[in-house]
Amino acid sequence: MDNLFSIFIMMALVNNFVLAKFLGLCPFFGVSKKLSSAVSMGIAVIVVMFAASVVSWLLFYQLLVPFGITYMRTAIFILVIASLVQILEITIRRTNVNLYNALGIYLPLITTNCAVLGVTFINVDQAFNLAETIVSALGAGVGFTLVLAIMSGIREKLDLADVPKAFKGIPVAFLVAMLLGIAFLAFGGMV
Amino acid sequence: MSLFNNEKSHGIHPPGNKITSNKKIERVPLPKQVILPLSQHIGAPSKAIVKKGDEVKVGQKIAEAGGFVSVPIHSTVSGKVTKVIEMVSSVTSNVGNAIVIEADGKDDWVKIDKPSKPNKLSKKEILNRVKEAGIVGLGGATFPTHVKLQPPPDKKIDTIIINGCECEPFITSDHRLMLEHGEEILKGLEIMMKVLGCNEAYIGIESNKPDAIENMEKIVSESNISGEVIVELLPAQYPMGAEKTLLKRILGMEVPIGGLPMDVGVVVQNVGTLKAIYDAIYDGIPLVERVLTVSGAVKEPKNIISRFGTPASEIIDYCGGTNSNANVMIFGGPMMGIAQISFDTPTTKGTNSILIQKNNTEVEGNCIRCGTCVENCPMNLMPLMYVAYVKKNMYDELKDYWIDNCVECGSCAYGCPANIPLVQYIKVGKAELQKRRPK
Amino acid sequence: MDNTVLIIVSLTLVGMGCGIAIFLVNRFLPEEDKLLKKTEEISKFLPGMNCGACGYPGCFAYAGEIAKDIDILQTSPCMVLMNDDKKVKALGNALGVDLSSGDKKVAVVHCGGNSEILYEYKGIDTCKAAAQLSSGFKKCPYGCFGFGDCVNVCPENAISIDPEKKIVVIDPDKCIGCGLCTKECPQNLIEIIPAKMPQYLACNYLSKKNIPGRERCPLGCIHCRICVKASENEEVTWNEEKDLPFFDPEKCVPSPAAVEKCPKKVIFERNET
Amino acid sequence: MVHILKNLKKGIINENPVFILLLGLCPTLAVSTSIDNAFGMTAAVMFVLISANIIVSLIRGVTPDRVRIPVFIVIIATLVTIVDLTMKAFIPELSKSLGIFIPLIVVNCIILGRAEAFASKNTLADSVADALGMGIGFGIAITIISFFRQLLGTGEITIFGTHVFSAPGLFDNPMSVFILPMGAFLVLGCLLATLRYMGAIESG
Amino acid sequence: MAEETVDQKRLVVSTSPHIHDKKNTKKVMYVVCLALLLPIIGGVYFFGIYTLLVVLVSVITAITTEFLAKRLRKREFIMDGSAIVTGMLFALVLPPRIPLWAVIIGAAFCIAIVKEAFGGLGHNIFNPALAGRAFITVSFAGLMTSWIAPVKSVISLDSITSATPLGEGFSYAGSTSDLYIDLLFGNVGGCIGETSALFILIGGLLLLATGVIKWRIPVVYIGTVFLLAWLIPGQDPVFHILAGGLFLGAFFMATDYVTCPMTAKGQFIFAFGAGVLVILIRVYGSMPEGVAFSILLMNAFTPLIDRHVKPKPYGYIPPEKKSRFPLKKKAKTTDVADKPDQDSSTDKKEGKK
Repeated sequence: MDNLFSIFIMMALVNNFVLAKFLGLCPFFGVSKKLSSAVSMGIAVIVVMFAASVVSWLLFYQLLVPFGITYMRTAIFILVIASLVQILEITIRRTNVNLYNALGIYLPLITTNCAVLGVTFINVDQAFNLAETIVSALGAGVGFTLVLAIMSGIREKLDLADVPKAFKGIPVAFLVAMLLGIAFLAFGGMV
Repeated sequence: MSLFNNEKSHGIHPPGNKITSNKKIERVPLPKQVILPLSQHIGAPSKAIVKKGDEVKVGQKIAEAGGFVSVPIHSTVSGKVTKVIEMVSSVTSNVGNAIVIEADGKDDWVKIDKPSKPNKLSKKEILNRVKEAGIVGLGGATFPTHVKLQPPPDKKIDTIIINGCECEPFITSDHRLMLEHGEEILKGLEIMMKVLGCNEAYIGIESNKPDAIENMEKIVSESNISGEVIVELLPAQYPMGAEKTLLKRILGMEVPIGGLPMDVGVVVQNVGTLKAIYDAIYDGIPLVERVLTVSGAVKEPKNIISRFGTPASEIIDYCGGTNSNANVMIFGGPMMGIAQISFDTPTTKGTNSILIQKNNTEVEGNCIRCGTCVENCPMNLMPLMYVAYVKKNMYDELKDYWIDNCVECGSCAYGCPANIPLVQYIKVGKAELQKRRPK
Repeated sequence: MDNTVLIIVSLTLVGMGCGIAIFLVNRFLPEEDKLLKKTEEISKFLPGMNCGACGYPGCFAYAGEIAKDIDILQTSPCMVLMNDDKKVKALGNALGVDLSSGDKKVAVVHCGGNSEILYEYKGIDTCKAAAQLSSGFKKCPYGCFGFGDCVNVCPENAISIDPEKKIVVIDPDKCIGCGLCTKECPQNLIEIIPAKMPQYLACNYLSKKNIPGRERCPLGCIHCRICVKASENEEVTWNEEKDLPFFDPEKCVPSPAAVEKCPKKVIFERNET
Repeated sequence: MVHILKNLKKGIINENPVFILLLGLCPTLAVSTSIDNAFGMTAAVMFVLISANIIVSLIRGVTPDRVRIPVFIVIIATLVTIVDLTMKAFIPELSKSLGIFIPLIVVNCIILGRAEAFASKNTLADSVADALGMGIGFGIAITIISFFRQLLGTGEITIFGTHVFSAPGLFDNPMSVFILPMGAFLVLGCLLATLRYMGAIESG
Repeated sequence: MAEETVDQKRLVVSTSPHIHDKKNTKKVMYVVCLALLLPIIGGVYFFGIYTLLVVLVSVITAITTEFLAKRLRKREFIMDGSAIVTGMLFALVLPPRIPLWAVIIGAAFCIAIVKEAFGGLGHNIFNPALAGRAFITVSFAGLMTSWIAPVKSVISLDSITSATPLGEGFSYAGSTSDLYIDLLFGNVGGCIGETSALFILIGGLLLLATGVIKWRIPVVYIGTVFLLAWLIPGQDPVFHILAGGLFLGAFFMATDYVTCPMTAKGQFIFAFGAGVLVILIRVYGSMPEGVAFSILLMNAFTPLIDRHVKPKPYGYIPPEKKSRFPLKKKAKTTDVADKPDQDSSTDKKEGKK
């Protein structure tokens, strides 16, 4: 139990995907303009990360490892993620239009989100078992969502600020990310 | 100190400066010419019924109500209508018409229709007389009184609150009125209670007017008024005299956002209005004059009574003229009053004070989010957010912060260390929001 | 060689698995919302830069509104902002309506800006704020304040402030007639007119027949109607509601006589751009 | 010929994937700790980008619209696997320092974006020029960033073991923040702002 | 006649209110400066005159950077005192023997990156001084962890290396009560301004008395740390609140108007969160001191807190709760016609949120 907890903290805070690992930066800067969309995106990422991690874990240990073709993981994993996202998108689209309007437009973005692919690689590299994989995926997703929410809150506030023209938009977002990164160093060594 | 600061009623304590509280009300000589704007109240402007060249007498109706939320206007001098001009209203800042009357100096009154038994008048008759007398709320908001006295049938009024707070600095007109015309005010209240069919009334007076409290208490105890009338001592704090804060302070109730006091069964009325109701019902005199305070940078600050339409310059001259460096003239108090564009602006029904000042506007700085405005706001709003959003032309977001709830009391701007004119931003925001609202 | 086969087989298997899963999901879920489909169709044609000029939060939301009510398209500046006839036409084709943009339009300011100052204004330096204090600080209550609220919204930087007269000037060459500025002006002084209009009135003094413009502004319309009399073929008519001369934008007829005879020289000639 | 050059230039300057389109940020920021890494990453990205553009351009009439994206992804994934294995075999150290960012090229927005937006609609020559331009643009950007990060973070510039120069004051007290992830954000943020201030790129 | 002279004069018109409180930004800033002089005096007393040099260099750099930044932005430079406050605060959180070039880099970073790049006074997200300190800590880890023992002589330039109370190698010879007294008066190693809890307390009380800061953040912040340290076995609560920069952070950093929430409730959350983080970092993290990072982290949360913790406005009636995402019924066609309108109306509301 302790181990699972420390994996969660590790993935969510200490080795935060965005600030420490540089994964998922495109959606991080692209979708953090509004808090509502940031939270929607975060939820979508958590769901996809969870599903992708489980499926990729199964495929890796049931298919790739027995046959000794672990180097095929890149192709297999991305295929799985792409299909998962597709399935999720169709499902939401057909069942709940409001949810689709809130979440759906971010789903295609997730396909090319390296955070999702990254978490599957990390799970495999760290040789996590299934429970650990699930916790690590959730931790990564929660960490991503947390930082995305903080970032969007700050950017909404910056919308009202008198930011110099040269820094407006993305550059100042980079600076925020830097300062956030420094602040998140505080979690170092906690596990 | 309460933990979350929500229950405490917020407010500020600007220096009182009630320099005229001991000055008896004096009557200003009749003006040579009066200018009577057709829009002296909230609601539809009145419609002129006289034309250029007509001879009029004091108290003669010169404009009739332009709708339900509207009142007639009476001539305040006897003389001749010289012209109808276009002028910027001193109240609404919109361009509207005004009737100019040259006084003949005779001060001839029209025949006064004085009821023989004012106590026996029916509710309908009273309402009609109040309307025909052109009575509006004299506290400054100038809302037609007859409308307030006719709440929709589904809203039962059980309490009347009489506003004798006068929380704005400098102004003492209500204070003097309560001292000099207490009986009339109480009689006016009696009429109101009869019309509204309620038997509970509070007279709220701030603690910085102990003589007025004493006087009103004496009058109430001596009178044989039916129903319960309580004189309520209130702390001297701005904005105590705003309807909603007054209601919360006295009754502990809050008016729902976007609602009126009548939504919680209460009518709030200014003492000056009660005096006007008394005059209209007992003496049959229409609203042609009022008490106002002339204060600030004038040689002899005074409480005076003057006819509507008198140019402010004549009143100021009567008070000895202005000090040399004065360059601001405000109708109303320093917190919510409206700065006027010229000394010749005529007084209207809503003018409870003429305040002369030297301009002291300072350069607007950056908001440092100190939270003073949030702390000062009597409506528990976050005024600094309005500034931020209006600056960035983001008007839809204003609704998330309940901008419509703002009463523009100016507490936020008064305390702002960065000298940000918050009220102006709020006014712009409200106007833009109104413009963008789907019709 | 075993490996090669394995690779091919595994990749195929996974691919097939995914394909089947998508197929199944596709097959057994209910029909999708028709409106959504239309919205997506429309959003393909929109600029996609989420500028918010249309008044909706982002292009997708705007597309959703159009899907419901096509008329919105006519009243929004988006089509002009796109500035691309081909795209506009394609959108029109997709929706089955004619959206041909017609003639070039430009914005003009109905003020010559010569009114004197009435009082000293202290406060926020935006037009919207100034307009609220006794109808502005100039003697003419209808004129341009020159704080430039419109300057900030112009996507083409076509509006500037004349440093001498302190009024806004619109560069007709840069102006694309999107109309964003018209909404910003609290005095409603900016109007979108066809670029080929030969003249316009540089005054918006809405007279109520009481004070002629000349008392307020040396360059104001005095409602003398000489322009109407001077125009022989009714190029100029009188707008009774505003009490101002009216040049019909449908006709766009030049009226050199009106321009010349105006005693206040308040009818400005403009060159076609 | 002219428009091939134009396509080439577009990727390097007008539509620089990093500075202007802000695509492919993850590898740009993650591996730009040293110039070596920058070169290695550029090489890998360029190979995948050019090959993907060639293949996509060749099959552009054949693939049905509905499965376009999955097909592209599979193609790119295959190419990335090739690169990954090659690098592991020949330059294991570099491959190790680039870590999972080599396999993650698969989701690099530049590559999928170019395949989808350009190669699937244009001829072979144009697509190659476009890929070349984008690749060079990416390379230039990542090299500039890694130059600053390496210089400020270690106080010296070394390229593949060759010492180029060292900054006197910095070498004794290098600002290690620039080697850390935060430094990447700071460098790119300030770089973008400077470029905008000088008017080299348009302000957003 | 009076009217004629009156007519000549143009009146000034502005919006109400026409009177103003005497408080202004400049005064607030200078009161903070005054309060900060106390810890500076303490620093000079304990660590020698060199620390005064550090403070001066930091303040001058801060002002110069602000001036240059305003020049670059073509804005007017207004000496409102905020740069002085930032410069002083930054110097106070540095080790006593830090090289001056590091001070210059740090102070320039504080103003240029953390403050001006975000829009200047009132727009920064993070506390400039703390962000600058964190930046310098990460950049020059070696410099920022070389502490010296108090020299208690103004002119001395001695530097005997010593660990800070929260550092790993810290050991104290005397009794616990002696340690408390030393911590209170500042007779321990540490940053220039954070050794003497007493001096900071007096400065903080000055701020409280003048109404510049409110009691909530310092009290809740220190209280939370005390309480948590008390609850965790093996920790000394008194030691935890006296050691390190907690007092400086609680009175001068966390209360920074710009970067803390505005509402009373928000400030409670802010201070509580910061207190929890301090204990987390000190007890479980790898860093010895957590005040700077705890405040920085809570600064990041401030926009979210401000957004969600609004004061309940007068007369507010909470709206009825409605599901944001009602599930679409599996109905075939019957209600398709009127469904879209209903859906879109909820959409619109969401979009505008």
